[in-house]
Amino acid sequence: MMTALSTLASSPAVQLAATTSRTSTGEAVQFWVLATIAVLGALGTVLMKKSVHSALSLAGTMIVLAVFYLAQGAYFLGIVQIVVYTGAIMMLFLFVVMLVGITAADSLKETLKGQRWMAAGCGIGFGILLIAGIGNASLDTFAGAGQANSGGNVQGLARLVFTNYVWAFEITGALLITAAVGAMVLTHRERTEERRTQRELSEARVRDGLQVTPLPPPGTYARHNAVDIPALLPDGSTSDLSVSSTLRDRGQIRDVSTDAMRRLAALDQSAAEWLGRKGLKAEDVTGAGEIATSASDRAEEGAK
Amino acid sequence: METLIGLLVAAPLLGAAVLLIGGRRLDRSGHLLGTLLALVSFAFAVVLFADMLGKSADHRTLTSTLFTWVPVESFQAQVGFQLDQLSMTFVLLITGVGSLIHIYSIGYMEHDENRRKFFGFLNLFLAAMLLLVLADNYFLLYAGWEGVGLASYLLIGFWQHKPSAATAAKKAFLVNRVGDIGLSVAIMLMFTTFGSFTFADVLPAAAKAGSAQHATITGIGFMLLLAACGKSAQVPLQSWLGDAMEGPTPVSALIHAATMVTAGVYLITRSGAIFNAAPDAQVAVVTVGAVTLLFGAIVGCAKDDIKKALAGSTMSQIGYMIMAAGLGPIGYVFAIMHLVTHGFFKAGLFLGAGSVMHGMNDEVDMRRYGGLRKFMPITFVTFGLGYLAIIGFPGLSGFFSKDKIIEAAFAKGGTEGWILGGCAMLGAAITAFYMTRVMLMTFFGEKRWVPDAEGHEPHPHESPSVMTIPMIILAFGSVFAGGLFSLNSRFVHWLEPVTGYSEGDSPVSTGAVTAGTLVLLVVGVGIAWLMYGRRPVPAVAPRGSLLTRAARRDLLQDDFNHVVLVRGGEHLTRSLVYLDHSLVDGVVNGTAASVGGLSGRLRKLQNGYVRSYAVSMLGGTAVVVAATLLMRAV
Amino acid sequence: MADSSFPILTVTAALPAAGAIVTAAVPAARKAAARYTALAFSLGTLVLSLITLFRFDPQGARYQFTETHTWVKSFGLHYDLGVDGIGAVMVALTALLIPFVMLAGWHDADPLEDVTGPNRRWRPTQGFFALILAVEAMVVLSFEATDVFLFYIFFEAMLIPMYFLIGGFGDRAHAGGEEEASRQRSYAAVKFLLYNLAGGLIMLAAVIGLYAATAKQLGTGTFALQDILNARASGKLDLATSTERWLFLGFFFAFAVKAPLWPLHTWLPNAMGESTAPVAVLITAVVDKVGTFAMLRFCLQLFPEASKWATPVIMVLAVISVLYGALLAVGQRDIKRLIAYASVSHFGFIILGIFAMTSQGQSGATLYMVNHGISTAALMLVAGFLISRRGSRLIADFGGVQKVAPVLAGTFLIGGLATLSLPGLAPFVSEFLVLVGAFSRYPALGIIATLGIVLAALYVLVLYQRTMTGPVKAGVAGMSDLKARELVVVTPLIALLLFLGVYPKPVADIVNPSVQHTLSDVHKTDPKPALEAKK
Amino acid sequence: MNPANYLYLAALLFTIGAAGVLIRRNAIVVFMCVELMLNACNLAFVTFSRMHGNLDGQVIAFFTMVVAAAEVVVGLAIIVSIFRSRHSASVDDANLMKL
Repeated sequence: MMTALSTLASSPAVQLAATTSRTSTGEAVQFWVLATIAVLGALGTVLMKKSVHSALSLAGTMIVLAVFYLAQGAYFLGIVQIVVYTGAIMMLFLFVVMLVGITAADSLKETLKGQRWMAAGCGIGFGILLIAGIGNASLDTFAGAGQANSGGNVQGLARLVFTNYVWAFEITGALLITAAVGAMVLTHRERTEERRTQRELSEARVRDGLQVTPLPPPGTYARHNAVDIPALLPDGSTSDLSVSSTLRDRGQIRDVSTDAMRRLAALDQSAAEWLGRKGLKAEDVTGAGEIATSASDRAEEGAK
Repeated sequence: METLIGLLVAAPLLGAAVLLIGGRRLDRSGHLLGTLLALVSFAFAVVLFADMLGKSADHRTLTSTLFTWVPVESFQAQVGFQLDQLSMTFVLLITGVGSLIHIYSIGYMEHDENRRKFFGFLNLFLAAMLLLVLADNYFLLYAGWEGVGLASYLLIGFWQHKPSAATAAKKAFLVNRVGDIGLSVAIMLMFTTFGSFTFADVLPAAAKAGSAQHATITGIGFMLLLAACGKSAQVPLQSWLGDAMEGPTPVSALIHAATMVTAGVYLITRSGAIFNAAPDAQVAVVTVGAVTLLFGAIVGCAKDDIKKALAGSTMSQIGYMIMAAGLGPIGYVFAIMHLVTHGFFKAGLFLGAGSVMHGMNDEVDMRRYGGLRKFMPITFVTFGLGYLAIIGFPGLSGFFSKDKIIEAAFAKGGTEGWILGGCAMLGAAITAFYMTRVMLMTFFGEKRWVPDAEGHEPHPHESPSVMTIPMIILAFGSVFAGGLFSLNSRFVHWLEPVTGYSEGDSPVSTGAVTAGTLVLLVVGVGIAWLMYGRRPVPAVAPRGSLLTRAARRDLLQDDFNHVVLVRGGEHLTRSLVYLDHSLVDGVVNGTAASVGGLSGRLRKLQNGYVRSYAVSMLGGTAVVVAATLLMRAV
Repeated sequence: MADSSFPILTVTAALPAAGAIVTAAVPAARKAAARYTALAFSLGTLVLSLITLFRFDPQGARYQFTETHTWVKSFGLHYDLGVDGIGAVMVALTALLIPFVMLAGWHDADPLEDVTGPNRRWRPTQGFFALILAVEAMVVLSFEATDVFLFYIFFEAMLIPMYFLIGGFGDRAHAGGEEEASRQRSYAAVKFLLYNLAGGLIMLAAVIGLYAATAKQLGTGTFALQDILNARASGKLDLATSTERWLFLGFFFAFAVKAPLWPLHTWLPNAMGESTAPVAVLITAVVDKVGTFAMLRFCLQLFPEASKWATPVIMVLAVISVLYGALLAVGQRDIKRLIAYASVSHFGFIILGIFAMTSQGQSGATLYMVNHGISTAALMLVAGFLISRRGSRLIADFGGVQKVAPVLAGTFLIGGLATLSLPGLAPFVSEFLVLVGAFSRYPALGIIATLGIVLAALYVLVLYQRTMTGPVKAGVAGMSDLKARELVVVTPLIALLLFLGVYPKPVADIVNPSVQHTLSDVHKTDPKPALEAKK
Repeated sequence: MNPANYLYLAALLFTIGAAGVLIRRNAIVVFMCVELMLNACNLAFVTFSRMHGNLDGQVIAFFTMVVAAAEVVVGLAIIVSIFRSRHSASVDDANLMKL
């Protein structure tokens, strides 16, 4: 990677970045294009409903910034931006999002009265102030990163970090370690009570009058053993307990109790047309009970 | 010798300390110790007196400075004594009469369980009074001045279980405090004017002060007069003296007749130089004196309580002294002379009254006496001699001293002189009247006493010798003192170096004054005899004329005080208490409440939602940025 | 001047602070141990303060036993200690009174047998004595601090222990019963806290303003009194008139609340009325003195011109305090509130003396601080004994005490006579000096203030008459006379009153030079008599 | 083009991020917005370093990244633990700051 950086340092992009007073058109174009993306990404971060999307758009903005760093001759930072930020930190974010899952907080509906207007007012006002501040600062001429990066950007940074800023550097190291320890302390959960044994669990189940026996397995029809088909109880009704709770919540239980009869009705239909006598109508057939009655009167018809 | 002066004060002070701190274990011997120390002090006084007589008239002043009391830059108050003829006179009077009354009290207070305390207070009084007359500066004098006030407070209220006594004591102290304002302001004026308040500095300076300081010195004079009024029970601050009779009789005799109440006279005489330099103040002084001598006399006529009658007479006699002192150099000497003689006979009279009460189960209403001369002859004789002395019977003390004052009053000259002289003579007549009245109602006529509340028939009897002997001695004093002093005007020469003396030229001859006085005297006695001697005295007081009724109520002065000062003061304090709670406190609490409300409203902003806090943070940041930008812009 | 090697001032302040910690650490069961520990520490402090007082050289440097350490360099914050004559005397007074306060409150903090339920254990002895020691430490430090900010810290910090002493250990002798009592207590405590905090915050603003001014003109800002004074003297620091006046007002307001000056006095009667007698003494005799002391040390020294500018108004307010406090004292029905209003009147005198700007006035005011401390302590503590015997604070509930408890009545009378400043007792000297000082500048005010002595006599004697004299009231009969411990408390105070009343010279000699320094700070000299007559 | 545009872009991104922090209730998204703000700052730093022609700006940006990493780690840990205890990642539910 160092070598890559050193090659970058000697590439025309550097000369381009090192030119004073005005940047090259190429950089300008690059800026305008990428800046738009960055702003869009930022807006996305703020406005996306799902936090996953926010995270992704933020990652986009960061990558754009990384490019800007590179363009301005901060090669090391550019790479670090991509590796550390976009690579590590954003992934951390995504992990947490996954861990926390969807919460009510994700809705963009404002609950605090006047919060949004205040926020907008303050934000815009602040932005205007900042931009005004930058505006009336005289920034026409600037010395490029050229001679700063002569001798290599990384080496230059290293020299500074290990000479002028060594103290801050050490402190930062300490900070990082503390942070790591802190994170562990915060997230580590102490098991407060003894793990409950099989026996205790079953006793509890009996005590609370819950289902003592194992739950029925799904798909107990001869032709189906799909997980989304509930088991049939002796009285012919279905037991939702036999289907996994997720499917239950999604309402994805397939009820197959009636289509057997429907198929029988269709058979009758065809038989009737064939024998030319009136039989059952498919729409009459609704449940097992009616099947029984229709079967009985068909039986008496058979007795005549 | 100088050290003796200090010891003079120290002896009774020691007594007071020992008796008051010693506690119950001294109950048996306390009174003896107190009396002993009083006598010791008297002995010192006599020694000093002898020593002083040995010196020439101009070198008789002794001074001794013990230590610096209050040293603050130019304000240097020394504890220093100055013993000159004037102080000497007082010292002798105080210690002498004081010792006698100590002895008398041994008998009088025999049955009181707090006798030790009583003697402690008496000693305390002696010490304070001696301090007053021996001080060589006004500041130390002020200490003694308040000290005697304290002693009088303690002794008037000695029977504290009697609410009337406690009230009277409080009243006495308060009225005296009003006078003390005068003294303290006078001292401040002296300090700011002369940068000092010692007699040695102030008096000469006042004497030779230019017209520039005239107003100031007049002011000092008035302030000193106010002080004198308070202490000497002069109008308008006389109201406390009558009530002060709540105290045990020896106290009335010593403090409220012989010594303390004359402190005002001492103050004015001592400050003669100032008053000489302030004629307006002198006019005020003589006016006060004249008014009081009539006031007291009139009050004395109406009282049926023997002690209150005597109190009125005291007031009036001190009025004479104050008036004399106000006359300037012509009067100072005679003021003091009358003070001394009065000290004798008035103390004698009070002790007599005490002896009468002693024999009558502490009955004070003269309408319950009568014909006592048969039961208590010694008391009768001594009281009678005192009576003759005070009405100015020729040849007795009162005659010499009072006549001189009347002459001096005339000698003041002009209409003023006539008015004053007239008042003085009128006062003499009234004195003769009310004293005769007291005499007749008490010792003559037939007995009028009745069983008291518990049904004890009083058995009048002569007092024990421990009480009668002092009375006899005082009687001697009241008979001969005056003559002794006036013999080739010895007293004048004695005091002249201190107070100064000038023969006034009287418009009327001495003989005429004497004659006139005697005539009035006879008239007064005659009227009294007609009213109380010839026909029996009614056992219950008749309603009497308007004046009589007013006089019984101290000429309505107390009512005035009550309505104006007491009621008014109560209302003032009540309203102030209310205001302090509602207004001063209310304002503050009100602001507090409003602030509380505001903060309550502000607290709504703190809704606990992180994001609204974040908004305010961002807003704040925006403001800061804006501020910085503006700063850069300008 | 004494050798500065041994930091005696720091030790004087640190000892009670350590004592507070040690006392608080005594196990709860060992109440007696806690008491004696606290007492021992306070006595040690007393010894140290007396050593300071005796080794103080009046003719020597203005501030002695000085200690200087930079605390926060960037803010010009110093740990500067030092005492002038006034400071030394005040420290001694504080250290002197604390042991008596403790002895008087010996059992105030014991658990109450008659109280059950939540209030059963609401006054732990340890806490009581620890808090008293904490107050002592802070007061002593604020008397010693010569750095404005350091002073401010302790000036404010002492509110906290006082708050708990008032609110937590209040007087239970209340007409309204325990609930009412605790309600009143907390009200008084909060009022005390709010008033003084308000004053303190305004002062803080002024302190910062002063710092800003120094920072602006000297380059480096400082809080050190000495630096500021030197800078002013050398002309390097020259406050604009308006600035100086605002800063002065900021400081003065805080001190006027603390010292209570009319109309900022209303917290005092509540605080003194609701707290136990020893705590009341702590408030009026120790803590409030910091206010008047600070007027002398900070207001006058830092802002001489502004002080002179404000003098007329302050003098008038002081005279109002004198009369107003006295009149309200006359109108009180509650013994302790009466004494509190009397204190308001006395603080009026003190402030009168300070701003009279004469030697007599200011020496008098300083002596007054000492004497008022002692006399009020005597009166209030005896009143406390009286109240604890009767279980009531209402004057109307007493009567004829002198019959059953003569010694108690006697000491009470002496305390009262001291309060009405009778010659021969200490307060007289100071009061007269104050009056002379005020009179020599403002004769009219001086005379009006003199009326105060009559009113003082009125309220003291009325109090004595109603409580002590007359027939013995029902609740009073069988009242016991002073016990040994109580005598140990009262006797020395009375002895001191007598001694300082007859021979105040030792104290005056220590105070006078410092007063001269202060006067020279404000460029004032005593008015010359119109007709110098001194030989 | 004037490289100051990078700064404008940074300002814009920063503002958007700030607004996001204020608007979104999902703690995770709020965190992302914070990251966005940090990145905007980094961009500004890098641009500054380019303008001044020295690498200090980049060093600071580097430190920012490190700190950001630490912050994210701890922050996400907190979020997870909060989620465990109150089954919500909404910042509004955590209004424990209220008295």
